[in-house]
Amino acid sequence: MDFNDTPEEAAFRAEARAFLEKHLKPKGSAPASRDRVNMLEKAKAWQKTKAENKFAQITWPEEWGGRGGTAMQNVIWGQEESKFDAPTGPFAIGLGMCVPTVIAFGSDEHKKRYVQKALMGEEIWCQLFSEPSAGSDVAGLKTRAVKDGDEWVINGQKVWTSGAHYSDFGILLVRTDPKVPKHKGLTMFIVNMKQPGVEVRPIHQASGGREFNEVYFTDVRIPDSDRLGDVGAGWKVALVTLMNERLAVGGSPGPDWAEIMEYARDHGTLSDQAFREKLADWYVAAQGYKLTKFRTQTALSRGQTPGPENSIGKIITANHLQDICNSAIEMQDHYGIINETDRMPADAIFQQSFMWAPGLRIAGGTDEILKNIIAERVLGLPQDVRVDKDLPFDQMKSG
Amino acid sequence: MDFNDTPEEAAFRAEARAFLEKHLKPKGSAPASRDRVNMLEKAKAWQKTKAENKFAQITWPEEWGGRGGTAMQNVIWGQEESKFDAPTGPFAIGLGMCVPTVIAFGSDEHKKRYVQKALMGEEIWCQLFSEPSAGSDVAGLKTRAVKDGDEWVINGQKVWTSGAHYSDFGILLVRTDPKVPKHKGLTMFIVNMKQPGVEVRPIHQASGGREFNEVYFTDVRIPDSDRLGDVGAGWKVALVTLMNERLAVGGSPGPDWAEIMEYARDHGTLSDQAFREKLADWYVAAQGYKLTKFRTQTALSRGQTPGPENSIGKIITANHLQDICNSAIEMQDHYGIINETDRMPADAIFQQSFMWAPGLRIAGGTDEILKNIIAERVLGLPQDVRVDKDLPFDQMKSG
Amino acid sequence: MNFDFSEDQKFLAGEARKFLEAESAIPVVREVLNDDDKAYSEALWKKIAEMGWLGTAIPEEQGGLGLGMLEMCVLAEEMGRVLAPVPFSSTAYYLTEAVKLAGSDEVKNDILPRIVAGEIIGCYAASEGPGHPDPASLKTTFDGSTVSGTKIPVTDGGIATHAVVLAKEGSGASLVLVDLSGAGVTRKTLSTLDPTRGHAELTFDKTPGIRLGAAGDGASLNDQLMDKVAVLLAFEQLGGASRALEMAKAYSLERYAFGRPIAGNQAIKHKLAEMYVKNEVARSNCFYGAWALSTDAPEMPEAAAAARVAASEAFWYASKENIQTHGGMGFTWEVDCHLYYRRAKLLAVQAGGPKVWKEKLVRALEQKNAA
Amino acid sequence: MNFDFSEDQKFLAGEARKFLEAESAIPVVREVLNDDDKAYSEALWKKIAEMGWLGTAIPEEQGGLGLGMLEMCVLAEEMGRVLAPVPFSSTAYYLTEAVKLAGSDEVKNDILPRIVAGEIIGCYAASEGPGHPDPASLKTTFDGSTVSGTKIPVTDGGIATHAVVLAKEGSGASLVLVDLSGAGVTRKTLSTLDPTRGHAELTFDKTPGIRLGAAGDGASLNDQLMDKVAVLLAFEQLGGASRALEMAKAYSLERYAFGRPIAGNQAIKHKLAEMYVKNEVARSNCFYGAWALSTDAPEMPEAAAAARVAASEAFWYASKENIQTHGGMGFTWEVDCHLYYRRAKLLAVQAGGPKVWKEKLVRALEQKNAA
Repeated sequence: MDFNDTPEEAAFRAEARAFLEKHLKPKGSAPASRDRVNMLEKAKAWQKTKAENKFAQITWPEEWGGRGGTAMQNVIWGQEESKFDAPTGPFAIGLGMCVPTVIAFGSDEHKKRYVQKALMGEEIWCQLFSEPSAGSDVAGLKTRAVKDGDEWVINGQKVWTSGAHYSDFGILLVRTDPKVPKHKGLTMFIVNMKQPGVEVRPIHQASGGREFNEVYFTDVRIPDSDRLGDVGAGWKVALVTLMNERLAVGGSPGPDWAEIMEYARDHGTLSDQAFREKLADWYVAAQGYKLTKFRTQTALSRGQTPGPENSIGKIITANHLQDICNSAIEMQDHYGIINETDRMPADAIFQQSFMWAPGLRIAGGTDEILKNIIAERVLGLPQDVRVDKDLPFDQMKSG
Repeated sequence: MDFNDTPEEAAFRAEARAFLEKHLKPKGSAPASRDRVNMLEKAKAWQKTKAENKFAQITWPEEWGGRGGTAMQNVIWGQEESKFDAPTGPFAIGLGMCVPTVIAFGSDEHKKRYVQKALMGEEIWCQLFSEPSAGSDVAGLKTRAVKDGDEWVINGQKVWTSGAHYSDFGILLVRTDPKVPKHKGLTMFIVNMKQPGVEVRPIHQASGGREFNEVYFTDVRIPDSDRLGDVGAGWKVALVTLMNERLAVGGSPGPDWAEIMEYARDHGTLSDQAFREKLADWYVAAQGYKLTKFRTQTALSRGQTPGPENSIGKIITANHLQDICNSAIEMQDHYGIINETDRMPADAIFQQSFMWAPGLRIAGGTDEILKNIIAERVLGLPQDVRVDKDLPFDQMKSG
Repeated sequence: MNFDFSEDQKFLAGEARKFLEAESAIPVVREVLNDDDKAYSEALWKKIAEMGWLGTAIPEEQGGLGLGMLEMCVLAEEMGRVLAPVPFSSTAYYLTEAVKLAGSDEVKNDILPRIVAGEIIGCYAASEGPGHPDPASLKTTFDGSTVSGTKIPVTDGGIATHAVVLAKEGSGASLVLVDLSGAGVTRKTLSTLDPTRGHAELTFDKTPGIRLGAAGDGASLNDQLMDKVAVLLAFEQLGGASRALEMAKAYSLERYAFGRPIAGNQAIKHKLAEMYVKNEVARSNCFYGAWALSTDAPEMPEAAAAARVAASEAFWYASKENIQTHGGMGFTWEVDCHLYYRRAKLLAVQAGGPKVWKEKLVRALEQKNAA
Repeated sequence: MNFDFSEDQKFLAGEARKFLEAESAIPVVREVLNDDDKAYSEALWKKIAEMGWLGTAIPEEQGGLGLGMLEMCVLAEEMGRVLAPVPFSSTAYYLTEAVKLAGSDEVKNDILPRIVAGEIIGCYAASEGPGHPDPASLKTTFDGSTVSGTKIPVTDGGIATHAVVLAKEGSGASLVLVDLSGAGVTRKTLSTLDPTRGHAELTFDKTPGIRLGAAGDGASLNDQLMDKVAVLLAFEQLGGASRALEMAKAYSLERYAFGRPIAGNQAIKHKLAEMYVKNEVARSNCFYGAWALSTDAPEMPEAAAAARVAASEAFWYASKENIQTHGGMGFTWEVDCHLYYRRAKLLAVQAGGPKVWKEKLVRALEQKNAA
């Protein structure tokens, strides 16, 4: 038992690190930029540089511009890149989820047209699945596609779409047949986000920010040739997309035990035994999550498929974050209500994450859905009773 | 807002108290007796004394030997009686649940035969609903009654029956028709517990004690005239029985915040801030429960029907008890594992209740069932999906 | 046994609810939320004064209605339900109770009638930085006639006409009444987690002030004042928690997933049942606090603390799990869940956070046990 | 990255599981449970000695297998799964590690081979009453050659041949090895919450003993010993917690209510998911403890504490909610749930309860941060 790289892994890590050091500054060496427009240009440039040096998609075959590397190399790359000020955000979903779906289900024309440009950072993709009335129950979505000659006409609304406003293309899941049970009437398309009828509106979040979007489709036309998979096979395609979600390799969602311990030490409340016991619990949970990822990486490093243990991640981290921020604010007492970065201890990170934490408990699967997933997929317990299982979609109750 | 009796309530309380002082010793004035046989005789004698003085069943009409009193008088009686060493246990279920069912559904002959004798403490009743495979789902019970001339022949097993070994009669819920959905095939009977074919076996509980019983029925014959309600109407009858469960009026299930606070003070751990915060939480919960009962009593005192607020009781107290006992044991560290009354602080009450608490979280409705009840009956949320709703009982899956 | 509000008090609650649902509906709250320059709803505040509510617990000789603290509790719960964006607590709890508790007759006769008339807005200025203010180590000083120092944050500090200031005087502490139109007052608006209520930093530079009570009695008076305020804030929290449960219930019944209302899932049912249990525990403890408050009972310290602890926990849980029940919708600015989440946090840390009140509670239990 | 047991260690785990499921099945546990005069299963103990397990982490020069602590962790988890009613921890963790840590060569050469041979049963005697024993205020004394005082409770104290005693020596504390066949030893059997393991009160009256390590080093040696023991006990707890989850899962799948397995209810599904999360957190922290233990890493204090805290919480939750999942059946003597509930409590308070280890953990974090 050790935490060392194998010789091969160490060599790859050194190579990755040398490349990163050549092109980027280590994290924290300069203040984070808040310039959104420039950020996009920088991200495109960085993506191009990575692609030209075969660091863009570690596990993709070389045929598609990847490195043909191992899953473990991908983890190592993620670890190293995350130590630098790398502007990767805009490409995470497109290259992580959308383009692999195009590769899996698209025609040769699709692949020629889209893959290389995405890899080189020239085009950005978004994923259009969730709808206002279809969140946990994604397959209950209502956006309609009606065939009209060689084209489909799309009407409806998507929601919580990251990066919709700067994306060039999207993969779009729509309902093509409302007369069959909900999972069976869905179809997946490639959609050009810059065409008429596509309207992107930022969502004003409860936390105040506007990182996500609503996307409205009004009589948007998509040629049948931009279909991914068969008509009615959209759910199968979507499952492949969702399975391609990258293995999370770090990136704490906000302040953790170390930050609140530092705050408590600086403000003289570290001697409070009640706080100390909570701190121990937070440490144990955070370590539990971090070390569980090491177990997953060990499986990857041994060339094995990781077990289900990684599924505990977001249930722990999201609730944890809410609890830590709440505790920090309560320790600050009345003063803790102030939400100004320049006045507050730790630049008000506890306050800001306090407002973000409720979203983290919902995004990408609510606590409740994640527990259901652990119960069903990891422990093998029965699914919930599904009253809508065999019901045609248009006879389903929807409130 | 005050905690005072109305003049009428005060007068009744004084009358009750005078009667109690005349016949019993205040609690704690003598060590509790562990003599089970004698206990039963004492209980019968006390019941007779109460009945002769119209204190046996406060709210029953005088016609049945009651006092014709108010629900609030019943609460006051319960409060006062609980301050004395009153041996009431063996009659709680019979007079609280079984005999009222006989009064509601029995024939005139039944009422003449059974009510007076029960009230006078001459005969004891038990309630026979739960079965090994029908706990939370009582209506899923399997004990069969088959008609044979003017009699029914009973075969099956009941479980968790309090007092079965000293009971003379029981009310027995059985399945008379397995071809209809489960709620519709049940019938209620009066059963003589002393007849051949009725076998009572004590259950060895996880806590070590043997307070409950299994009851086996082998070809037990019951005349059709001892049926309560129509054939197939047993579930309706059972609901009346269950609604007659007495309003809980005190009786803490074990050590509470005061006991653990006393322990902590005596052993120098009251200064631990983590303990202090837990103590505050326990106090708030215990007060919350106690004061909620005061709200219920207020409604009774005003002649109103209490709201649903009392339903929070056992969810709070059972988990609370487990948590307090666990904390007390952990404060005692390795020493806390010792389970000897003469060696341990507080006569090992924390250890003993630690083993009892898991049972309290199950008996009379599990935590999960109680939350369902609050959700459905108090908040009006939908019932769980019932896959067995319309299914004939004999086609139901039962594992 | 009479452990409930009276019919008259329940009637008042009903009337207050009708009024507030009409006059302090969410659009009124959002006007303050969305306008950084707005620290309260002036229109609502004016109407509340016209209703006479500000004089609820002020004696008739000072122009009040001469009702009692139970009526204040009833109003507090209703204000909490609708997140009323007005300086009601600052004026009718903190300032009014401080003056009633320790003001001279002259001060009472000056201040209380003007509170009733809606001419005065109060605020309470104790905090000076992170952590609960300790009367023994305050930096703000009172020299017998003027106050100097900085208080941050002060709820409603930007709009208040008068402040109750906790200041150091000699080796002790005093509660000082400061007319904020006096010399040497600087106000800076603060951004907080709850933008539906105004907050400011107040700096005093030899600002004239009148001591409430005797010199050095500040710590004890402040404790008494906090006990009273705690019960009233607990009722506001209870109102907010009750409303959050109602919102979660209503949404879970109308939101469908997998072909039926999400309210049919045990995960949601049990979550809402937990909310209900916490809310009932809070309500019962609040009632006890109200009883102690209205009767000046010796049980006041533990009753106030228990009400505060229970209500803080109930509102915290209900407000966060209300968002969770709403799913993605609950995390949008347009849906009201976050307003309750924000207010829950503000009310939890005002007048001392849960840790402060748990410690007060245990101390009270220790003293009772020792006595 | 190599954060897992090796193939050899996993093979050992598999073999151990097969052996223990055959030889230490529940009837073996219940023999000890139901017989007050039985403090352990002698037959099982003999077989375990024959398997060589007692020498797993004992060097070959003293007759052991010369494997490492990782192999001990693997065995500990398997012992925990089956609630093995033998003095394995007392002998192979406490006594063996104390002797390895601080025994002279003479002591090592005397004791360790006899442990391997199954001739010696160990025990650890520190507690003297309610609360965690503080090396600075022990009542049991060591005068350089004899021990006097009373230790209560001592796990396996009734059957042990040798005890590791924490005693006061001068102004400090020492760890003392006592041969229990020596003069002045009195043993009294104790009833405990876990009757599947024997417990006794041991009284020493000038009983000869040999100090382990230098005079007064006892507190520090005891800390080091507890860190090692904590990791091994954590693996036992992890084994118990894993088994409790398996039991809950199996029962919930076979128990029908309302026409389907209770495992289909979200209340049960989410309860078991919580168990799984806690167990995985415990497993990962235990692995880290095993790594630190096997490499003598400087991170040992926080790694041991985190493993212990996580595993105590996991076993507590799993054991109590396993009963709850079983409903009424889970509260019967015949069903095994209560055995895990009892063992969970014993393992949680042995070698210091959760509060003790949380404090150790935070102290370790403070020191690391200060360094």
